[in-house]
Amino acid sequence: MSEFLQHLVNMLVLGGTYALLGIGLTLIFGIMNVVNFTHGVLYTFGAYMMFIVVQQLGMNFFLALPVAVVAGWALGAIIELTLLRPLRGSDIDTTMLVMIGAWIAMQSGALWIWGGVAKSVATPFPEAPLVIGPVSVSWLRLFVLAAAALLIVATYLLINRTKLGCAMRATFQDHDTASLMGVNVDLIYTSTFAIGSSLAAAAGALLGPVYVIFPQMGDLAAVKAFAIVILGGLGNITGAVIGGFILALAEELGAGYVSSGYRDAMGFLIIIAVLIARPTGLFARSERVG
Amino acid sequence: MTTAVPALKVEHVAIHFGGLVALSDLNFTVDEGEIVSLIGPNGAGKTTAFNIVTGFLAPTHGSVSYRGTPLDGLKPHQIADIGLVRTFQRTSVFPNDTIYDNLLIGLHRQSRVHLPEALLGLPRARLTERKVRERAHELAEWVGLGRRIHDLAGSLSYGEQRLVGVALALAAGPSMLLLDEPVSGMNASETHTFVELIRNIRSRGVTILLVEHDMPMVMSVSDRIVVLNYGRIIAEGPPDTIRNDPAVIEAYLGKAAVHA
Amino acid sequence: MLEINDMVCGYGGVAALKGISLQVKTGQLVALIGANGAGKSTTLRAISGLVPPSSGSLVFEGKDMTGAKPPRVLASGIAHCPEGRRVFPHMTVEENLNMGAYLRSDASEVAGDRDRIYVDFPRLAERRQQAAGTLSGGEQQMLAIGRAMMSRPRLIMFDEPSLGLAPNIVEQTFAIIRRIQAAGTTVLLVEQNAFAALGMCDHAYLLEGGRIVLSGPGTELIANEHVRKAYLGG
Amino acid sequence: MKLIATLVSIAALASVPLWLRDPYLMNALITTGIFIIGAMSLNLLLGFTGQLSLGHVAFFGIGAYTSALTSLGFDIGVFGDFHIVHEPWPPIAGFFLAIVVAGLCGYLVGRLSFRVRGAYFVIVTISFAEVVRLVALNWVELTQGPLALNNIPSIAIPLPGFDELVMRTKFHNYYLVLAVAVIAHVLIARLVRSHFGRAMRGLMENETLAVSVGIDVTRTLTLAAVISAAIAGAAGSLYAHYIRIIDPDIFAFINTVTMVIMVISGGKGSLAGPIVGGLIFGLMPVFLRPIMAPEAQWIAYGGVLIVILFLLPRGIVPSFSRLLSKQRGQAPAPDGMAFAKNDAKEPA
Amino acid sequence: ETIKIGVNEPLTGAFAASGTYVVNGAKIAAEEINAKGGILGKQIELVIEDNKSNPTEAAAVAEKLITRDKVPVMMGAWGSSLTLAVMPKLMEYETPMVVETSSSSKITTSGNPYIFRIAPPAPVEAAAFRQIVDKLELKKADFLVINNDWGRGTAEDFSRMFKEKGINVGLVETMDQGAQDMSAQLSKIKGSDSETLIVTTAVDQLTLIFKQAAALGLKKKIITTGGSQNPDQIIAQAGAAANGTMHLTTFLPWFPEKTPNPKATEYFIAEWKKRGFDFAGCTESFRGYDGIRTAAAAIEKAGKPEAAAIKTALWAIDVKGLNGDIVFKKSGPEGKESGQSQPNVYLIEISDGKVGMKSL
Ligand SMILES: Nc1ncnc2c1ncn2[C@@H]1O[C@H](COP(=O)(O)OP(=O)(O)OP(=O)(O)O)[C@@H](O)[C@H]1O
Ligand SMILES: Nc1ncnc2c1ncn2[C@@H]1O[C@H](COP(=O)(O)OP(=O)(O)OP(=O)(O)O)[C@@H](O)[C@H]1O
Ligand SMILES: [Mg+2]
Ligand SMILES: [Mg+2]
Repeated sequence: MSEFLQHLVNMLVLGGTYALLGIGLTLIFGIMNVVNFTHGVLYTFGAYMMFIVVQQLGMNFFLALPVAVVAGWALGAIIELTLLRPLRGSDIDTTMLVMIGAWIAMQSGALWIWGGVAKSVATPFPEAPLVIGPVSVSWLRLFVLAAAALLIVATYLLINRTKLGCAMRATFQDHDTASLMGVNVDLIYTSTFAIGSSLAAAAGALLGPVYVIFPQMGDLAAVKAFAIVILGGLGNITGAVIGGFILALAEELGAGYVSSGYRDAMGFLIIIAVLIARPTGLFARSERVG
Repeated sequence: MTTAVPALKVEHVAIHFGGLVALSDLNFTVDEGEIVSLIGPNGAGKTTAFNIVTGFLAPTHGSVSYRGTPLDGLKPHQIADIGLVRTFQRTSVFPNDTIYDNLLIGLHRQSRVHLPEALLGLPRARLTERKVRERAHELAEWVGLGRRIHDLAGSLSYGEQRLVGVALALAAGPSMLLLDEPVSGMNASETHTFVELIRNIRSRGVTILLVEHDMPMVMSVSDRIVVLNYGRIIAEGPPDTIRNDPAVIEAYLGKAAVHA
Repeated sequence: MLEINDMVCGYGGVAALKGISLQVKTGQLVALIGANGAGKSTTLRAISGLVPPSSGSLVFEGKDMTGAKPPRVLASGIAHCPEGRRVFPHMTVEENLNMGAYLRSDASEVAGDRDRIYVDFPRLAERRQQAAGTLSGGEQQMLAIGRAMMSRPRLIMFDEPSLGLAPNIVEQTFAIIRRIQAAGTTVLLVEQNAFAALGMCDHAYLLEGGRIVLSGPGTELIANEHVRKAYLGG
Repeated sequence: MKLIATLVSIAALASVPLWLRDPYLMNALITTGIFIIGAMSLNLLLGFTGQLSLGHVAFFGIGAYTSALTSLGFDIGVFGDFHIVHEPWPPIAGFFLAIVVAGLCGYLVGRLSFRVRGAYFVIVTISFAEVVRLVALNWVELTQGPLALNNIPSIAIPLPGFDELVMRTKFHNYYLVLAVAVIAHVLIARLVRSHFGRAMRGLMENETLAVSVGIDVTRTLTLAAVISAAIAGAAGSLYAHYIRIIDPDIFAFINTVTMVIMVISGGKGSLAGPIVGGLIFGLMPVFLRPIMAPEAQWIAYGGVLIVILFLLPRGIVPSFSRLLSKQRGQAPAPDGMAFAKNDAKEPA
Repeated sequence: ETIKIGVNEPLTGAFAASGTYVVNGAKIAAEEINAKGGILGKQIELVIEDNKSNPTEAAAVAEKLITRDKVPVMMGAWGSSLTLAVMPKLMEYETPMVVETSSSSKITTSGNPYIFRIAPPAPVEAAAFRQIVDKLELKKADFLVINNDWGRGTAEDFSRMFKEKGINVGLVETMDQGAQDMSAQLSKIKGSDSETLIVTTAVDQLTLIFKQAAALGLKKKIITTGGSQNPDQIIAQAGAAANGTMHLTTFLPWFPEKTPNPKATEYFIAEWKKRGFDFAGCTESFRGYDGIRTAAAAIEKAGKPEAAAIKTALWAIDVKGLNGDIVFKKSGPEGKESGQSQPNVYLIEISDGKVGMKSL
């Protein structure tokens, strides 16, 4: 029983980080329809930003977080302006491949700059965990969970409650018509990609200190993010959050009660099962024919 | 002209989307060789009825049969195989292919050969290929797009794409054709030509179910009209009766249309 | 108010408009008719900036708008209700209408205008929270018309507004168009229902193969032999 | 015209071992050739049905494992004492079994693709590949897991009347790969030019419409998936018998990405696309290796990829053939923007 | 005119960090040898190629080194699957290779006479551990190992040895090579009744495991194996969470005086620091240093830079390596034996953020 409780708590903490990974990608993949292979790199970038700002420049941990987020935002904007804008209107596979190219190049760039040896970031949180009965959890992870929740809510409100969010959705549903409504679609493209990127960087900045930081750290994160976004249904923020927790639950229980070798397999099997039952994710958009 | 053998039978069909009842207890038949129009206000459920007949939606209640075969549970392509082919209210083409290739895709049912024949390029496969290619040219000429046959369908104007849509449906070789607002986006003269086209198709023995808001056209071409409102039939009969039905005028035609 | 001079434009090298000149005077209702593929929609797209002209000029209220992007065109007072509905499929009816007022910041008046549209098209009022993509064709058309009116333009362009509408709604839509004209909005109308369009317009242009071949008051065009034959079906 | 070009290219490729004496380059050509066969099979799915399989390496790997296990034999226990024992078979049998088994897996995934499309299909395929990888990793008794299967024998072709021809040298393997590639190419070409191919295109562009003219989605997609997977399986078998060791890393995502790069850069939906893209991106590392630092090689690789797509967004082959047809004065195919794009996928 | 030695290591991809360490160690060895006048009167030249952490590339690199650069002997290729992929090429071109890191027992047992390994495979490590295990008073141990040949091999060989020693074996959990979150496995282990946890994986995952174990309040004796732990990095990154952990290592850069060849160790560490590398990297890089010195010694003994002669000479060398005498013993099927040397194994303990020899 106490083991089960511990698994549940782990699931909550892990699910929060998965959800955070998912929402940034929902913006870019779900709403913009760009198969964004640079998402993992931006996650890595956010983590290295923390490393630089905290370990090398000696700044305060809490100040470093916004710095990493802003840097991610800027890098995202640059990627959109230089790589995606010239290919506007090309099909999704072409932009996907450009993103693959950028992923390969940027990841190797990180290896070149920082080397392959993992880095870590010191945090102001106590090392001793919070212990409640049979369950313990680290303070740092609780902080990450809280920060993730905050970012998720903010993103949700941005997309669903603001005019900018409305314009974003409109632009990617029909970009000509959106421009007829007076939307500056160029600006929307850049800012959506930048916001999605800054969320990825935020995830990296928060999780980098939890784990360790190395050039390929984003790969696994990106695969999980893609899975989460799809699990929840494209472009659906609530879906991405729930998808994140479902994946975390599948992995925890898979590792805990089936076999740790098949831990990730459990996650993927859940995804296959969900998609067979609901081919457009948990929160499908309503569609019609004719 | 009509042989009074029911081809399509729609019995007690109902469907709802969430709380919204789109069709309730719909009953009508279309006889072999007949032209029947389904009209009614926007959102009355006409396209939804098409979707149910052609297998794109499963009704909550009721059943549909064609020439005695129940269509329940059949997939859209199986229904097309039986000979029921539809067009779409929205323009619907294969945008990145030429008109010619569009029609070749449409001719799928006529071009079927076995996989090994196709892979080995056997004579029967070649002969079939030649035949469908000829047919594609014929069809393009027929809808008046012969000159543009090598243009991408996606680059055509709205009205031209609608013509391609009809040609595609014909390519599938239907015994019954369901047309969803075929002349929307055409002017009166083009509509006129199109009416001739429909009569022509019918004279080859194809049964037609038509959804259209162009009243002059509907009145001139239909043998019978079924009127829907809020998912129910409110009137049914020959054009002259419908034209003067007060309920239809109230719900649908409006005052001006009485003169049409 | 709007003046186009010798406008040429096209898609990927093929000219769809081969030198078009037309004028729309303030307060007028001007109709544009022509066969499928004549270039009517392209003309409207060129005005609203969706397709850039390769030559020619466009002047609106004395300002040169040649080559302006759609948001600037809209901001200067021209709204475009595009062909084929083009509603935002995954947004609700209400959100679609709000998008029409994207450039406006007077929230309370926007709400008022929206209610006005719900009164005009009660069908939409019943469907406020439905995803626009699941509306029926005619319902989407109503939404597109309403959405275009939400920006309170000084010139509004309709591309085949009657498309897919039931006869009584067509009637009502034309009444609305006349009403907004009467309220001072200039209208540029593309219609396949040439009879109706010519009957209600102040001035009309006939397009064929990317060129204007005839222009004059609506009544004059109705009487024209060629127009009768080719466009009015009689 | 096209036929002559094809024959000339094949003759040119066939002559390579006769004059190329550099084993390192030969090795690169052979491994590239194997990946090109994989890319060709991916192109059948991506380019002609529009379904992007980002788990395509699963079929490749399944082919490799099937072939390796057939020729090495195995002994697995089921239900306690009961054992399934397989004695080694000739590798050529493994090759054909690889095709069959991969094809069967293609059938499974194809049936799935009947339900999911687009991005959802992408994730199902990634998940499938991951699950297969994890099975290969954890089912140690059968696959040796991470301990790898090594000492895989070379393919030997029995020649009636002679001894068998053992494909041990690069010379042999080159022709073996070339022959399989040509057969795969011809099969795919015939398929996509038949009405099956048109049905695939129809589904790719506008599924609702395609279905309404009588095209059977499940059958068409399953057929494409089976043939595609079978060809990928053949490529995997060639890989196993050439490299002679496989471990679960064969399922690595980067291997799929390599195939995707080959297909899209060369031009998806064009028969020559994966070959051209494959030769460029398969051989580029060989030429980059001597001139720059390892990290820089990857940066250059990614950079070249981006530049090619900037210049030729449709991929190399389609962009050039467009250029050619323009020069010959044919009307260029305009971009279907306007309403067309809206109609393809979105609801009414 | 130089004598070439091929180096086939992962410099990009998943194993980039380790491969780079090994290459740096190799460079120190080459410079040292050259500074002393080289071998056979010639300077040696390392031809270093990146195998991209990818078996196909590792085989291609071997092909290039042998046929283009004409190296008579190679060192490589770090990971077991990389090395296994290279092995057919060694047979094809009859060129020997010194295997500096890979631990899979298959490498020396599958009948490839061109393989000479200086790294200890799991059975060797288990045998070394056997000598001291009694003093640790273990009763029941769980395993958490990386899911590859190395981790699985370790779990197998150590379990066998434990059972022989009457120590119970509890859970055997695995983790994927790239996995970052091991909380699920650790939670399960936390709930078991073992008092000891044996962990086998690379340094990054060890760091994560210690941190996550601390966060879960897991209080067990943790012993790591494999010799790639890099304790300094662990101390730097895991902080207090590393205290009390024990590690089986093959090299003792902290206590040069306790190594078999103190002078060489001191020299190596001095060079390493001089080049500005992280001290933490020593525990991996020394393998590259030893590997190149082994190859050089064989060339010297052979008297000519030719593959066949070097292969024969490798059987006859006796090099004082940083972690013991490098002498190859026969391993694998008769007539086709590979060479395997037996390095020393030590147990160290981290306490108060410092590395100490475990006093037994
Ligand atoms: N998938 C769906 N989800 C929700 N509501 C739907 C869906 N499909 C149709 N409806 C609703 O059902 C009603 C009937 O729609 P349908 O398209 O059949 O109308 P129609 O008679 O064809 O109208 P029109 O003449 O405007 O084309 C409409 O009110 C529409 O909003
Ligand atoms: N996106 C496009 N790409 C290429 N050519 C196009 C595109 N859109 C329209 N065209 C071409 O431009 C010409 C004019 O088209 P336009 O849409 O303006 O016609 P229209 O008069 O509005 O016709 P309709 O009444 O059918 O809507 C047509 O020949 C059409 O084929
Ligand atoms: Mg309808
Ligand atoms: Mg038009």
